[in-house]
Amino acid sequence: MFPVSFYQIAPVIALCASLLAVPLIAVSGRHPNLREFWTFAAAALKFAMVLSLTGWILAGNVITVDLINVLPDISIQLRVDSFGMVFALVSSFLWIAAALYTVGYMRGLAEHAQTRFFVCFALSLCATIGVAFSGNLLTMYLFYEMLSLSTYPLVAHHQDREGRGGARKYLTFLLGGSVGMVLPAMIILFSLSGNLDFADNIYGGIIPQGTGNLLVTILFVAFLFGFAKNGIMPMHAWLPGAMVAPTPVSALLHAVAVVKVGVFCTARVMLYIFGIDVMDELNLGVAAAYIVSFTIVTASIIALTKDNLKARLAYSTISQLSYIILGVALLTPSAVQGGLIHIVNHAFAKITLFFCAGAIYVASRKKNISEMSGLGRVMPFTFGAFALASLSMIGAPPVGGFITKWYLLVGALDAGQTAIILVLLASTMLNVAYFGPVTYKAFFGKPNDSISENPKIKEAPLIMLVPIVAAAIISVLLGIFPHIMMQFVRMVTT
Amino acid sequence: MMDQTPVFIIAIPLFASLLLTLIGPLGPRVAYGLLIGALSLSLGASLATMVRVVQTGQAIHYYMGDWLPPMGIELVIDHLSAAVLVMIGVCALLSGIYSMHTAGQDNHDRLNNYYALFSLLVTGLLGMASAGDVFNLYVLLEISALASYGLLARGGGKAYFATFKYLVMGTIGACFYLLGVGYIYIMTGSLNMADLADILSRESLQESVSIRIGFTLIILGIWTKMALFPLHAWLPNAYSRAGTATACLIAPLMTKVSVYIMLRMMFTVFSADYIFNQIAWSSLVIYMASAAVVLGMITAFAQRDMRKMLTYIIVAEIGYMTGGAWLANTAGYTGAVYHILADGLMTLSLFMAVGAIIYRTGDTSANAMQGIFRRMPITAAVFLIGAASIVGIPPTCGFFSKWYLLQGAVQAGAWIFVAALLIAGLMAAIIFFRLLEAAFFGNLDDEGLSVGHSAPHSGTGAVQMREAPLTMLVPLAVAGAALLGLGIYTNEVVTYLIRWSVPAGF
Amino acid sequence: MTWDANLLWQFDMLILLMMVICAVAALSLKGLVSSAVVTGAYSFFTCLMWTHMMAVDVAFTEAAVGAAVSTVIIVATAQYINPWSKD
Amino acid sequence: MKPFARIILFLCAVMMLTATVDLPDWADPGSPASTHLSPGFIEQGYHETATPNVVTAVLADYRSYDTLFESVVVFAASLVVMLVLRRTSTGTSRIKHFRPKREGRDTILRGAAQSIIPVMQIFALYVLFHGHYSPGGGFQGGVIFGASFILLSLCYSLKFAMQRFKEKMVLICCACGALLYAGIGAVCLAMGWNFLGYAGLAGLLGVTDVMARSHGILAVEAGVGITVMAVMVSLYYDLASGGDMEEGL
Repeated sequence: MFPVSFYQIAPVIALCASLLAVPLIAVSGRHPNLREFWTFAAAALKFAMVLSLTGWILAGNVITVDLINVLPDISIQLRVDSFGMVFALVSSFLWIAAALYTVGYMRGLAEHAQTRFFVCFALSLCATIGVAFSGNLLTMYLFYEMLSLSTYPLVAHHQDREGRGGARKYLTFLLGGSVGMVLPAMIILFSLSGNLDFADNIYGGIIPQGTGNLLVTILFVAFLFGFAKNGIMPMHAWLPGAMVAPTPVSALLHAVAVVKVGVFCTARVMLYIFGIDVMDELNLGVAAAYIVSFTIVTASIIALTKDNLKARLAYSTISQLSYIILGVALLTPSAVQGGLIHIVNHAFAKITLFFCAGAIYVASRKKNISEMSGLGRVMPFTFGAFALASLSMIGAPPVGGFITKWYLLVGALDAGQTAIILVLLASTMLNVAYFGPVTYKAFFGKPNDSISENPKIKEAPLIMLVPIVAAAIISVLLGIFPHIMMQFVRMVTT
Repeated sequence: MMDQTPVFIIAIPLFASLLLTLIGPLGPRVAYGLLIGALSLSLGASLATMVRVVQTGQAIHYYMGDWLPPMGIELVIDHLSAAVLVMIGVCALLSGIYSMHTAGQDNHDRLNNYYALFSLLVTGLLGMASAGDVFNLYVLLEISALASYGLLARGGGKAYFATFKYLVMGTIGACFYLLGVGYIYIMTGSLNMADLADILSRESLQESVSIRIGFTLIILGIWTKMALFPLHAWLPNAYSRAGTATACLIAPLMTKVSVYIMLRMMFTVFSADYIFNQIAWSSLVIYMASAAVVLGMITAFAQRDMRKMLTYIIVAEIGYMTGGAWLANTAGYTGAVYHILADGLMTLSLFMAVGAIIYRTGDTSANAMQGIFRRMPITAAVFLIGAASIVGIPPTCGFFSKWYLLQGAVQAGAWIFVAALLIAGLMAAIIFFRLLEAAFFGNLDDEGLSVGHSAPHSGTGAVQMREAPLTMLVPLAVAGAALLGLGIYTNEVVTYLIRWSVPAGF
Repeated sequence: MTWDANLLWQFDMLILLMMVICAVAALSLKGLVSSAVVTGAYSFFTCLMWTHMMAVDVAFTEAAVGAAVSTVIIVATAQYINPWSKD
Repeated sequence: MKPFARIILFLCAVMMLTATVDLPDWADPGSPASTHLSPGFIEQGYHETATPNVVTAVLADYRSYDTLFESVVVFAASLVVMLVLRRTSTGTSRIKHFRPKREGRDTILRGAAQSIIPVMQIFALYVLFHGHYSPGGGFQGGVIFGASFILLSLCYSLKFAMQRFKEKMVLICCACGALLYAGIGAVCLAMGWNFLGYAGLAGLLGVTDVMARSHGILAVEAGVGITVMAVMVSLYYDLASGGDMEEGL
């Protein structure tokens, strides 16, 4: 179809699309429509590029592009494989959705410093694609750091005391984790193995034979907690704190870019640096599985206690992210597939939930769940989407989350970890417990005075509603037609 | 012509400084022009020499007065010195251009003499980096030291006392160095570095107490000059009280060139084998370096004055380089050398950025940073890049030097140094984050939040953008870009320059 | 001119002793100007020492720079400093 | 702090004394310093530079690059002292300082100075230009010459000396001496030899290479002499008057 050289260029274009948009957005700050045009153009270009690669990757190819040789033995290298492709597809697609929604949100609230906002948004998407397409650990680290820094102004957007505290916590955890743990671990790894390239398959890893067990374990722990974006307790504390950001940012942080990058990096390192064999041999997988199980249950319980919708969603995110790592840590093919497909399922579901939270805020200025009683009657589309996404989180068929749960349960059975099965079931119950009431109250609760007496409250603007509904529908579609994404995920495990 | 380039590097700024004292009546513009012209030509000669070194792959020897060493004096420009020469040239030229507006602040009169010293300092540094003779190195060390005393004292007021302390310490350092050279001369009868290396490698001298004490004295002298941790007390006050133009020249260069001398002495005159097997202090020095790194950063954290903070960061950075050099492996050495180049640029860009902010706000405390992102976006961006480089965030060059240093420390099993580097990185992150947060939010203390909050909402008219003058802004931007460029071209720098100079025995 | 280490060793010792005395005196004297003068004396003995070691040119320089010009310059500087200050 | 300083001082002394154990004997003809390079200088020095005084030959030719920078060190010192001390505005209140009264003792002093200064200056020139044959050279000659001006100003007054050797002139001399030295180096460079390769002067002077070296040495010694002389005077002017050039010691 295309000459091979196209496949060398496409990942670079996908990476740079948003980077090129940065100066354009910055320059056209005075003309909002033009500025938004650049965002959409870049997003569309990026998605098109990623999409154009799918066929080639599905055919079993792996693309590697060397960008710059920064160190004598390591280069900044892009590598497109099925694993990265899943993530790239999701994030580049959701950028379009998020961009649409953001325009509506920012204009709806007449936020300040919108240009800076869009610039940082574009930068963080560039970093996200960079992580998805990175060919070795150093490249991944580079984009990981870029993401941390470029999302800082987004988190601190409101520039008030809360925004500042949240952003400070955000950067402290992320930089602390990456500089304090990932960097030394990476260097020790480099000293051991002489390179940082990801292995060709998920079994072997690159750690040479004969490395001391203790050292491998230390490295594993450093990577597991060092990628603090993955929200494993106790490195999760930044996530609720970062809640203060505008909702599109929360959606980006908690559904697509940031946390998924954390999880993606963790999974990448587990599978392609350590390899299933090593993790199995040293029981690292089981250990990690129990660590994240604790996170799953604890975060869900905390979510129950939160009345602020976004805070509840944040703890839900912490819990759900650990599903992904749990799947990978169980080390059986089904579990790994379940974990990876959850990257997709959770992304769509959670972005829907956050979009809904934002839409509710724009329409009614309400943040707390207890105030939303009866709001569903006024905003049926929003809450309908919310209900669907909740189902995905809970894992009820036919929504995408079901697929995840299924594979995870099968994987846990394969691995013979009964305790993990119990954790999954308990978590499902907890999910029902904290998502159920929101939808129930919104539709069937008694509207309180502020809603019934205020005729101004109606659905959010169309430009916000479209992404919400689209994301919710895709969430359902992912449950009905899971095989599209599963193709990629299966390729990872074979 | 091409084979004369090594001498042009040094002679051009020397002539410029001599001429500058004579052209006072022609006015400051001419003096400035002469200085910039000389520094550019010198940089050009450095670049030409570097290209030659890289192309031929071997060191260039330039025999002064056509006398063959060891009887005569030679300039030796190998890969290491070529890299350092270019670094000095670039930093000197940028800070020279930058000085147009700031030099006049503490030199209402006699600007030409100020520039003469400026040029003389650069001459001394360039001469040190290209010297192939230990005594010649001492003479140039004295030149740069004298010039730096004069320049630093121009800060006036408290700068006099700080400089006096520096003068005393600097003189002690230089005396130690000279005494050490004296002992070594008595034992070997030679002053030429290559010749010395040859003689010192003889079996009989390996055990000699005098040689050992000579080496000790030399190293102690150099450590004093480069402000390694317990001997660093003179540096922060001397550098932070100097005028902006002076600080931008001296802070990036003086200590870095001293580190270069340390490397020269350790690996060219003495050998890696002698240092690490005969003397065997390395574990002690690693502890000192680690202490320097951590304590330097902690003290920097405690500062409210921005320039003082930066000077303590220099103390910490010296610890990086010393530690790297004494790790006794290729990665550590590469890290140390690369960090000489990287830290020169980092310090330069940070000092220039802070200088520009001080120039506009007149405030040296951290309060001056408030709202800089809105008022001086380019300055703030360079400051951000410099900060990222000190913290060690890719793709700035600071990341790569830290990479090599950590790699070397891991390979050498120097876990204390690994820990120190990591702690320092995190501390630096906190230090700069505090400033950048203020720069971003536009306020520093929590009480003033309401004011700061209203400003961004009230539209663009509230804060007016006022960057520093173009002569300050351009070098600033170039330095910032160079930080990224050096980072991206790390591979080239390491492969074409640093790899060649890795001492035998690693 | 051959060198005999035994010849005049008493003279040698005397000069060295005087040098030490001068050095200690220069440090311990209260008045700055007197310290400066003692430094000059120290230079003079150094000069003798150089001559004794047959380094005439160094002795020459020491006499001109150390004993004469430096002393004058130190005295010139000392007059601006409080002569009874502790440092 | 004081005991600490003493400990450091003591340690340094111990270290240096320890080192002497290993040193060759005093003036041992078999020591490395006497056997490694010195024979070469002594044997070839005269044939290569036509300068009987080996010290001068080594100083101003073999190691002429060092000497250039040594004179620049001196030049830098004067520049630094001037930049730090010299002030243009006068009349502001100054620190009161001890100034010896001159009345009543001038005649003898002046008489002595009158007779001694010309001799000093001639001697200085002799030391400078006879450096090829006897101990001496630019540094010594320059210092003696400078000392003569210092003596003049001590015995008469700073003003009196400054009328004869103006401050501006002093500064020009400081730079010109070093410039002469470096300039000769540059001329050699222009003639196709290396920097400071005095043999390059042969073509200009119409003499052999060896003689050219001798002449080159003479010229650079003159340059050093000028710089050192001017620097000594400049240092004295600045330090004695406290930088205002009004009144001195």
